[in-house]
Amino acid sequence: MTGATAKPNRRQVVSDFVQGLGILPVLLVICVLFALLTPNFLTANNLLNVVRQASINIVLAAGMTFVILTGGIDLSVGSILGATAVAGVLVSLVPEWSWAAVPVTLLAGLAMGLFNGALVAYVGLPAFIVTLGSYTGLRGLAYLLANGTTVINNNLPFAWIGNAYLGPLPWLVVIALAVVAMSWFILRRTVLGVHIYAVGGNLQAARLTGIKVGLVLLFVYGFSGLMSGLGGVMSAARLYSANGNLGQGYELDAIAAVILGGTSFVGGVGTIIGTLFGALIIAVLNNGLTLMNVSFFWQLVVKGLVIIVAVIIDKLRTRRAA
Amino acid sequence: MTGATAKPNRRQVVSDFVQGLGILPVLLVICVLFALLTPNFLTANNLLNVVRQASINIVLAAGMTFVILTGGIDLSVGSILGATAVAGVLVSLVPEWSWAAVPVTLLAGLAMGLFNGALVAYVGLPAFIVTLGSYTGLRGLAYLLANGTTVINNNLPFAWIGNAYLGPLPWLVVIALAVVAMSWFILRRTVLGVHIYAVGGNLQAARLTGIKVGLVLLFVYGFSGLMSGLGGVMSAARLYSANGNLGQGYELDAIAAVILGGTSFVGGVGTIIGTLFGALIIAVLNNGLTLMNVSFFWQLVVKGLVIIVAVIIDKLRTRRAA
Amino acid sequence: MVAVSQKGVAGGGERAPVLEMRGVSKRFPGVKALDGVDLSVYAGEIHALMGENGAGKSTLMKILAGAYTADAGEILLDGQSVSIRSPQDAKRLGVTLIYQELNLAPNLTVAENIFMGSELARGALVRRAEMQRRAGEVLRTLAASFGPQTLAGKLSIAEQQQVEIARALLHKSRVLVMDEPTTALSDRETERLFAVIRRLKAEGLAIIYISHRMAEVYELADRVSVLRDGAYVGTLARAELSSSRLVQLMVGRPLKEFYRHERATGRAEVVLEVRGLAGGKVKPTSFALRAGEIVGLAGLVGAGRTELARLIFGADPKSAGELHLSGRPVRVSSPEDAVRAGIGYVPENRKEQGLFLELSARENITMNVLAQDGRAGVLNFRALRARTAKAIGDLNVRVASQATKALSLSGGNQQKLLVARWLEIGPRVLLLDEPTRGVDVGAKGEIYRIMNELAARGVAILFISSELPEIIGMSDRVLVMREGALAGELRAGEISQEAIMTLATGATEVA
Amino acid sequence: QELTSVGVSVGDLANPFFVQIGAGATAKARELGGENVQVTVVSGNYDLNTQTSQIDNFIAAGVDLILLNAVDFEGIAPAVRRAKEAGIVVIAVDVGAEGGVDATVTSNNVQAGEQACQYIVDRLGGEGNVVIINGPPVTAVIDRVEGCKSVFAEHPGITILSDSQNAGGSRDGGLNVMSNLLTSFPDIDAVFAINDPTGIGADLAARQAQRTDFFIVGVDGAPDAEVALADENSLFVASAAQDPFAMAERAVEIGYEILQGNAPEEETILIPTELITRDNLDTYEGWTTE
Ligand SMILES: Nc1ncnc2c1ncn2[C@@H]1O[C@H](COP(=O)(O)OP(=O)(O)OP(=O)(O)O)[C@@H](O)[C@H]1O
Ligand SMILES: Nc1ncnc2c1ncn2[C@@H]1O[C@H](COP(=O)(O)OP(=O)(O)OP(=O)(O)O)[C@@H](O)[C@H]1O
Ligand SMILES: [Mg+2]
Ligand SMILES: [Mg+2]
Repeated sequence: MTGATAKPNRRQVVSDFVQGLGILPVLLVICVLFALLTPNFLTANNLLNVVRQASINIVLAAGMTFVILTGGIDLSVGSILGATAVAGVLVSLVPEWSWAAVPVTLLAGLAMGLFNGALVAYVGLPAFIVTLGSYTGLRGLAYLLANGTTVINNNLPFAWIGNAYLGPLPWLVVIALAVVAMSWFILRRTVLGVHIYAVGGNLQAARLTGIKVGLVLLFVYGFSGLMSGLGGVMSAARLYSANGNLGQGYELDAIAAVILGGTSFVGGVGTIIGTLFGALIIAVLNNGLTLMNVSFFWQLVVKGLVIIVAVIIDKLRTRRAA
Repeated sequence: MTGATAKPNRRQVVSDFVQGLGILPVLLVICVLFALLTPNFLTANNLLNVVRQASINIVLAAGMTFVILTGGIDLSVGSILGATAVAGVLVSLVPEWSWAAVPVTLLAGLAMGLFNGALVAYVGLPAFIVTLGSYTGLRGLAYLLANGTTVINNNLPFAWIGNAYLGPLPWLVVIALAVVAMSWFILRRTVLGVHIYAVGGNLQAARLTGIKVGLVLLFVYGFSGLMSGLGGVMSAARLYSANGNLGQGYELDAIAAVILGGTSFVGGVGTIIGTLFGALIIAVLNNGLTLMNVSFFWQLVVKGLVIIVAVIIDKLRTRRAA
Repeated sequence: MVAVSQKGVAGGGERAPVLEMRGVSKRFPGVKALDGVDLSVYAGEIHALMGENGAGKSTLMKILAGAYTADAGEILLDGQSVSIRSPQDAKRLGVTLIYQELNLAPNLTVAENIFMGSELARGALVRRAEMQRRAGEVLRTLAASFGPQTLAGKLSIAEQQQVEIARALLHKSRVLVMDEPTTALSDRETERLFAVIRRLKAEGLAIIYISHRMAEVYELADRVSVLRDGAYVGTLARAELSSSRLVQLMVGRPLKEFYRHERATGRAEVVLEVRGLAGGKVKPTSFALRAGEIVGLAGLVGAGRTELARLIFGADPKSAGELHLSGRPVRVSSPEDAVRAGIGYVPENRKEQGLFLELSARENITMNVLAQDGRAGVLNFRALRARTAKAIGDLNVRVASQATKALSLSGGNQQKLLVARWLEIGPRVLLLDEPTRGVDVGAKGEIYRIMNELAARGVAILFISSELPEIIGMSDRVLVMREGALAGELRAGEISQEAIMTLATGATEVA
Repeated sequence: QELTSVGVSVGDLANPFFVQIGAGATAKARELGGENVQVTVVSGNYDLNTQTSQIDNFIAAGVDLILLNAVDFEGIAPAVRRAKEAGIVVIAVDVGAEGGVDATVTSNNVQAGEQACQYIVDRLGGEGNVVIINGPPVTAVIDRVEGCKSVFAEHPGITILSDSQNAGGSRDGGLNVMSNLLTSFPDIDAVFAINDPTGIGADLAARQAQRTDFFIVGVDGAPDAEVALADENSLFVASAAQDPFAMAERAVEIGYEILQGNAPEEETILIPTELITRDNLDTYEGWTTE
């Protein structure tokens, strides 16, 4: 039994990897360039630094991968992150409730995600407009909760998440990798995963096959919200604080990671491993360009170009392979 | 002959209007609410003010409508607006070239749009990632051109665009309406327009029936770039100046206007009249909420909710009609 | 390779062929779709192209139309070697192809679809009125029941096919290729189409006609060329045509009797009873299906057969009526309910409504039973693979591996994937909507065999088809629909083409 | 003339600093004109077009007084002119504004930069490697950096390692940028952060990297900076404090006087900043809040 199932599993892991590999060569090229250009890049410390900086984006992008696989989009991740982080810190400031800060943050994220999901799945609204609405509205909520200032808890009970280590790895990194592993498992090993790909691949067929399309959609938006809440926990833990501004613009980084990682906007095609590499590319760029002391303005220009060049290379590579 | 063609023309104008009407009831409800709630809303002055404020977004959203009709997206409109506005003011500061400021701004926008279009049409890259790249890169370019500060020309030769009137109407409004009219004409009266709808409706069918899909895509992104350049002209003319920040976040407003206006992200479905109404809703909200003295944070919450409620109403309305 | 000597000279006389394809080869990743295929077609000839699913017919024609480019080979028009690298090239050279897959933009009107890519214009301006007028004319010659202003997305699949045909007719071409144009058409529309084809032939067009329906080929074709496994196996002139000969060429072996049914179902238990079901254009409809019986559902295009099936399946909202399964009332308000109740539905448009093109054959087949083998929602790959292997074997699906994407299968094999999917749930009632659409003789035979086997196991089958011979051949009873309502029922012994058409058209005599 | 309505447009309402400006303006306006005074506070989001529109909205709404925290002190000029033509009193707060404002009440941002960096120079004894963590390219930030650099320029012993990284003026950005800078520069003696959130973010980055070889100076004197200053383990040691609440109060006061026909003595009122450090923290009153 185990032997027989193990084989295709391994085969599938490998095939996923190769598929998701897509952008990996590009990531490696960028790393090699930075290693040559700045002496400090290729130190264990700095590489950890890069992954730590990528960790929140990896978590958001994992949720985003689910959503985009169904052909949707979630613009609200940054706003959910901000609102939940503020809520989390506020709860942690109430002595008798401070233990509940993390669960509350996660549940708040989940609830906001389910709100998006319900509107998409059961009211049939376009995902872009629903999440644009919550992008705007939840940002307002974040400011209101924070009352326009920064809420701070210097004794944040869950600060270890942002600052402690598990062996040599920062908890932030451990969490991000755990999220990737879990996402991979859901997408590749469970009925739900196949249904997510099916809904993204052919909504009408999924419906006519008896897949509970509504539940699948509800799940992916809920999951994305939950991941945003987790991002809120991670952010707050790292900063010992939160304000209404937190997470502004994160949605674009998350979407960029997913798309760089080869997931198609049309839905039904993509891998979580690709997303991981996509998020790493973005983090490496931010880190390497700063290490090279490239000015902020030029950083923008270079980042823009690299994003485009990365997909061109990926395109050429797959075209040749085909 | 003319009689025969004229009839369906008129019929189509009407049918377009009814289709695009979609969100109009929502716009009217919002206006009535504001009129009841704040005395200053329903004054000729303020209404002109609203339209003037909407004008730049209308122009950007018109370009965006073309792109979204083909199933694409253009995230770079705000960055193009910023970069071209800076370029325009810089040119206007060179005495012997100042006459060329407007053409240069427009052409720069067109060129940036064509750059996007070429990558989407001929390299086959996903529009989201291409324009995310230029969103980032061109923002950097805008800062670089402005050298991190504000470029100012108090004797801007084309300042009349931003401040003068044609009869009772500000030129900004005249231009916005002219753009809507021109867009309507292209989409509804020309072969190109039919091709745009065809490409958005079924890319493969368009290709197989011999439509030059590449050229159509190149056109829509070029047009969107040109409109962003026009937005740059309008912005610079209004402000007598430009800086690298200009246009930040405008893409979301433009997209929101298009989608509120009933254009589908899938492509192939939508009208420019709808986009006009969508842009007006956004402007009316901004104006009315401020007149009502709603705090900034609550404004965000209300705007988010209104966006969602507007599409829900639209959904219910069309469901009943269907 | 079967020895069939004549490469086309028969019937051609002295004339030079309008179109010649020489040594055309095409390879897709993992498949050699075409291997040195030759074909010549004369002006004023209807040339049928036949072969099993996946033989390469569509690929050859797509190369001719510029949708694909060949890896090797030459195309000559009027003896001149031409290069066709894009659909525009083909259009310029007067080659028109009606694609097997429908290529319509659902958001555009019928007229706009018909003129897509060749819009009538004055300068840059479209001439909509003129386009509508001309489109209307063509549609009338096809006896279409819809106008040029209808949105293509609102058309049924048969109607869409008529739009495709109209599109091809409007282009003045020398070579017109029709890749299975009648798969969704019922007899009346098919007759109209044939009349048009004959007229075009008389006007001197070269027409290549691809079909899996023998009867059509006998009726129309001057010559028949056959492909097998991407290779050219020969051409038969009209005089040489015989069913056994053709099948022998296509399949490489003789095929046994097609339709068999030796069932006695009159007293079997009623599995599904439909009482006063209505919704959309379907008026209150009642009938019953017994265990082990195949009931044909016939009607003209647009009669509402598909809508009736979708109502039963819960895909569309019902406005009235109820369903009883084995005598007990069941609520089926969604496909999920239907699946739970053991009702399966194979939709008529497999690409849009059935298949997950980017997913593997295994996932397509096991989509409905993923949860059954695993525990707590986790997949059990071993069981799924075993299921798939069995299904592929039972239905004789031709796939490279279980992991092959549905995308790269031929039409017939795609159809089998769908049937296989529903067999997995162990259905008590199976609604088959045009299950043999675009399926080759061999595979058709297999689908009939499967239907018979299922019936023998006690499954009640509602069999929608626009091909009267198979309805007549397969059904124990036939229900006929007209304008959204049941026009009548024909029992064994009463079933005939004439009887069906009389009920379907509402005429007192056969039209 | 009665004061019945006031419009306030600030750079970014998500920043506590600007929230305080709104609060100060509201408090003072209520005090002067009664509880029924309408005060509208809006955020320009650092976008010139947005702010211009907001001024136009104020004009349409017929406010008596506009408090303007310009996102771009030159670019806003045409809008200011329109407001003036409409007979509205315009007071620039925190940042100057062209176009003929009636008065300008501002912290001296150049001075803030000078104070902060003078402190760095003094503490380093005129020698060392410093990092400037920059922010969004707006005048207030540009002025601070300018003031800071002018001080460093007088001391050849000071080396500026980096001044081109934009941390977005937030804790989050400060943390990220500083993490990278710490990798780049193993030897840093002092950090000037363009505001307190950035500086505190930099402090967090240093803690994560376990670096204690330098100190950080910010600008604002915000409440969270006070907390950081009080913390013995923090590297955050000084901040050039301003008082946005009081500044806005002052601006409303002057505007009110102008409405009554009393022109101010001088058109520009520079409110000096005050350097707070661990040593004088106990005498610092913090930002005024009602
Ligand atoms: N785009 C493609 N990519 C990969 N393989 C393809 C593609 N198109 C066709 N094939 C393969 O090429 C072979 C020939 O397919 P083709 O569609 O030409 O068959 P056909 O004779 O038209 O069959 P049918 O009667 O089912 O329409 C098949 O094995 C098919 O799987
Ligand atoms: N999605 C739809 N929206 C509107 N009208 C539709 C839709 N689908 C089908 N119709 C209409 O219903 C009719 C076809 O109904 P249906 O498909 O049930 O008929 P049918 O008897 O199954 O015919 P066919 O041979 O096409 O399968 C057409 O006249 C078409 O205009
Ligand atoms: Mg075919
Ligand atoms: Mg049908």
